[in-house]
Amino acid sequence: MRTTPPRDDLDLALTQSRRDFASIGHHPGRAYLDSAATAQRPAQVLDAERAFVERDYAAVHRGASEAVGAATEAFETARHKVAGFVGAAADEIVWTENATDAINVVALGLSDASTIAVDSALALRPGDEILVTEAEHHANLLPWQKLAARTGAVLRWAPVGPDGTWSIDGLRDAASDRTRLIAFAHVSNVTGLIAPVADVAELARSLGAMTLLDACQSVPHLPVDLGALGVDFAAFSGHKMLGPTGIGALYGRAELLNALPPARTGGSTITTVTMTDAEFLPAPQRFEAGTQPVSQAVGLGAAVDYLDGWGMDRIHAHETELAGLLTEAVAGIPGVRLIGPPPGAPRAAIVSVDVEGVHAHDVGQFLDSRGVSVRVGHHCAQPLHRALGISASTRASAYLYTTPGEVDRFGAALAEVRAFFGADR
Amino acid sequence: MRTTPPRDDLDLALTQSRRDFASIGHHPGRAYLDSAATAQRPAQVLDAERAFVERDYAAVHRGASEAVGAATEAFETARHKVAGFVGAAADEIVWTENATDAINVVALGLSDASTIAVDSALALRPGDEILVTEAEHHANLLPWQKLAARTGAVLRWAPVGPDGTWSIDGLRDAASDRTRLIAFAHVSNVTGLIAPVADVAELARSLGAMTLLDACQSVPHLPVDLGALGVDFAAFSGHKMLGPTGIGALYGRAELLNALPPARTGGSTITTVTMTDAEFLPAPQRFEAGTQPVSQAVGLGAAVDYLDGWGMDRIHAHETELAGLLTEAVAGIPGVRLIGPPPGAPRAAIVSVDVEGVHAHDVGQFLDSRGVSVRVGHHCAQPLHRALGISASTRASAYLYTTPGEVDRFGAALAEVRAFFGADR
Amino acid sequence: MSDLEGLYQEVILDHARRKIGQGDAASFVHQHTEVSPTCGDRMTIGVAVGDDGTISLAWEGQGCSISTASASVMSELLEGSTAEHAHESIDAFRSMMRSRGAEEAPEFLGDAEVFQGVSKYVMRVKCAMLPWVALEAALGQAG
Amino acid sequence: MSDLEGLYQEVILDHARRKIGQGDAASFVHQHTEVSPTCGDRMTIGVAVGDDGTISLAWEGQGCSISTASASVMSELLEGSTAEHAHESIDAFRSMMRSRGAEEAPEFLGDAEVFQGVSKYVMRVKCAMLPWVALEAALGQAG
Ligand SMILES: Cc1ncc(COP(=O)(O)O)c(C=O)c1O
Ligand SMILES: Cc1ncc(COP(=O)(O)O)c(C=O)c1O
Repeated sequence: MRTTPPRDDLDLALTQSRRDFASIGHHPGRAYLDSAATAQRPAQVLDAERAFVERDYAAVHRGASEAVGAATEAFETARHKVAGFVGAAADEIVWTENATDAINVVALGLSDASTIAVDSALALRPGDEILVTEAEHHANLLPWQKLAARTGAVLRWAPVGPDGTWSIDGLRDAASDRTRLIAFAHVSNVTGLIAPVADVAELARSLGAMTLLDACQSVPHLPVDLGALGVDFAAFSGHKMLGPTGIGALYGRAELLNALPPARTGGSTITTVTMTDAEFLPAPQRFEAGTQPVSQAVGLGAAVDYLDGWGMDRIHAHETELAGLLTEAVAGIPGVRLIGPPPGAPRAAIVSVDVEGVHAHDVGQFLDSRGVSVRVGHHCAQPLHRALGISASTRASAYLYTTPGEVDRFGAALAEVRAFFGADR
Repeated sequence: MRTTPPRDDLDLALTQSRRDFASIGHHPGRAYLDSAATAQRPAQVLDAERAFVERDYAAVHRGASEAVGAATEAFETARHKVAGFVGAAADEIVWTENATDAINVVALGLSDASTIAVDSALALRPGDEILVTEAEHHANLLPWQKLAARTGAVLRWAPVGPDGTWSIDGLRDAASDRTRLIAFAHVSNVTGLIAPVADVAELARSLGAMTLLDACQSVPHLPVDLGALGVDFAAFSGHKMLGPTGIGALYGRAELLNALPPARTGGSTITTVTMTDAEFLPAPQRFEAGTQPVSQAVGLGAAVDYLDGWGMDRIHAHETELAGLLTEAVAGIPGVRLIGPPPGAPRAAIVSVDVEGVHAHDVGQFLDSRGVSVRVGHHCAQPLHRALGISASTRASAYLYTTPGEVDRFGAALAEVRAFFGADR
Repeated sequence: MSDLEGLYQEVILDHARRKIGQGDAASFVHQHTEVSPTCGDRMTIGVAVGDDGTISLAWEGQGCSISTASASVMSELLEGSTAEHAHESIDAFRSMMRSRGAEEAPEFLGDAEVFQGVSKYVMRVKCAMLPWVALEAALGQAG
Repeated sequence: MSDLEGLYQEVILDHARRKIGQGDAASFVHQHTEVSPTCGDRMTIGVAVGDDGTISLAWEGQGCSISTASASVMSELLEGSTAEHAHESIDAFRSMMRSRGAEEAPEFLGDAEVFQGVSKYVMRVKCAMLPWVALEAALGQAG
């Protein structure tokens, strides 16, 4: 079904890091191929968070005690680490609940800039356009639908082709001189497509539009330098990069963040408050309302240390090979259609398929019974699936701890699915 | 300076639970009197979260694999526990980033209900009134200022008296037949005042107004039955009740939650999405956009088990005694002014003071040097402090692990402050 | 019997193919569409209540083998029964599906008893419930 | 010397009482108000640059002993100096305050050297910086 893979090139040291992940050891019979949904956490991350909670935990940025000082320092050190990891300055990183929240901070901020702010340069006017692609995750679509509804702006999109990918030409065709913002995923969570970020950033510049990069599937897997990419905003999540749930980050160019009104308000965001009015601190504090995910930030800092320890280049090379194995494994199976770039083309280690005659839920259930844990459903990308003429698909995704053997098991089990459900007759 | 306290009544078993809190053991010379800002986490909470991450962690409510099933179950079990803890049904509890976020979910939802929803019964019209008190935490003030700005509604408030407390009469005077919402703290984080919730709920009913209870300082410390209290919405935070940072909860009556538009949108909140439109799930899912604080929910569930293990009645009785010791300790010191209800009056174990001639930062620093960790500043309540004629105060607050000896040390150190800074001359 | 075969019993795979009751739901007086949030599948149930209090129904939509088989089994079981009996059956089915394999089906659920195996798979319970929930809502309209 | 006495050195407590330079900041051409977010304290610095390039200044506002002493020390040090020297001093003071006790003050900072002890207390660094940051902004307006 598939030829012997070039396993020699795979970085086996990386997959040996499996030992750091207790959850992998806990399920020896299971191949966890759902890291694009959420990654497992290594002991180093869990230990760092726990040590912090047991030694240095206290309120952050509130009060002046020694305890507060130690906690605040740990919290801000984590911000520096994460900022450095993505090529940003520390005050360009805002903590959020998750990547979805980060995108909403921008969408809600632009709503307020358009409706209640006085003379904001960021205001959208009726007829202005927000540009996305048909392949976006709901997290990078619904907030823009709401922004459009609140401001009278119009949503436009680059369509996807029969394989589910969009092109820069398609994006250009959908753009106009009313385009104010282009929001797009760096790496698609369904097709594995890697977007031509530089081209999009240039298109945006030529139109005077802002850009927002959904970096959920790139920051954990590739070396990403947001400053060098030239995007205005970016969003990513801790839990997809070996860190805790409950924390994500918004990146924004300092000048834009400081111009964006905070739509979610509360303690620690202000300098002066009266009963009727408030003055807000500069970014990032103006957006960090209430007690922040403090120990989660420390955990995310440790995750970044862990990733840096291996090196993002190395992780990316490993996953590129796994991506090759995954597409090969899938390509040979009759009745299984590969979504996204064809075998051999660049892609992330995210491979979704449609199995002829078998619903994705049933495919997933069968794979589960063979110890292969994949994701089934629309992966929060209904418009993309609709364009492909299906409601759901089956997705396997890899991370640094994924082994070629796991990919083998996925391929072998997938090859049996149609026979089990009688779809091969 | 202070009479011998009735220590015999204090539940020493409770303070013996100190052993469960590694951070307390880690700082043997420190009295941690800042639990109103954030509480320490017992081993039981840390262990539960870690066990979950090491065994059952996976995506939640996305996909259909066995791994997803186990994680989803743990996550929803936590919701049931927290709901039961506050007298709510599970689908009346929405996870949020913190209490601040919970209040913003309501404020932003009412904004959308007023501006982009069609014919929403929850819409506020220009001239409608939002009623708060002058003692509110910024988290329960700023979101309403924004709501007012977005809708043309007007913010009204009950003023505080010379001790920083407000009265139901003051609230009644500030109310009108345009009052649409009354938002107030169950327990003030500065004065320790316990609000007459039943009276406020009745006032609201008589006006046809909604109520939102900021339960940040009550749910961790008193038995609270939100259903029985008859409020419409309530907000509280995990980190103040022995749980993790990064998680909070919004309570809302099911019927109201289902009528409230989700302002923050993304994955897992929807049934059907097209490029231009989305249909949302019922509450709580409609508000839980993106990957939730999953392991933090499990941790919070364990915190609730821990609190239930001791019993909230018992914890409350313990803290009521500590509140007495705290006010007594403070009352006898010359030049130290007690904020909030007078000694002997009901209050939570939160005691703030103004030290004549010494700035709160300096008071806190002195106490710190004596191993007493308190909170100094405006405690996110600038309007309250302004009404008291000060910019900042010094606050000591207790929890189940606080001992009478710690209160003694606080009192003894506080009595020395003015002499050190030469303010007694 | 392996886990997988406990879930996908012959009766289920068979019903998933036969699709009893699949038809023009839109032509019925009362209709309700239910959506499965994970996969986005929609199922519409149409129902009519005759003068004698018995119901006739049809369903429409795509789904996995569990939801399709469930719709088929349900149609076979409830076509021609009274609305009251339909409500009882929906309640009994829900109760079984929530039991995580602990609860046996009452006799009157007939072939629907095979879904007891599905109730152990928390993430598939919604699939099996889809047609029953839709029928409940459609019957609700009928009053 | 205890920790506390390292922080609250006699020079600091003394300046906190003497409040050199406290005055009518509002009467100066250039003014800037800086707010301390934890305690909400505001400090306004007024500054004027003479024809000879030297500055005169005054400050107004309430604060803790650290920020008050810092304003007093700063006023004593910089009243009558050139704007350029003031900028150098602000930079040197900031650098020392960020050093967490590691960096000694250059001689030209005079009494301001006592704030080296404050730099070990991360949460108080902002207090000490308050007047210097405000002066920097006010000088910025002077161009
Ligand atoms: C009364 C009150 N309301 C709201 C908050 C905000 O809580 P959080 O910071 O957890 O969002 C706090 C705590 O800071 C509080 O004490
Ligand atoms: C491309 C993409 N965007 C956004 C998200 C949302 O991330 P989160 O759920 O962590 O907010 C995801 C993951 O689900 C994703 O893959």
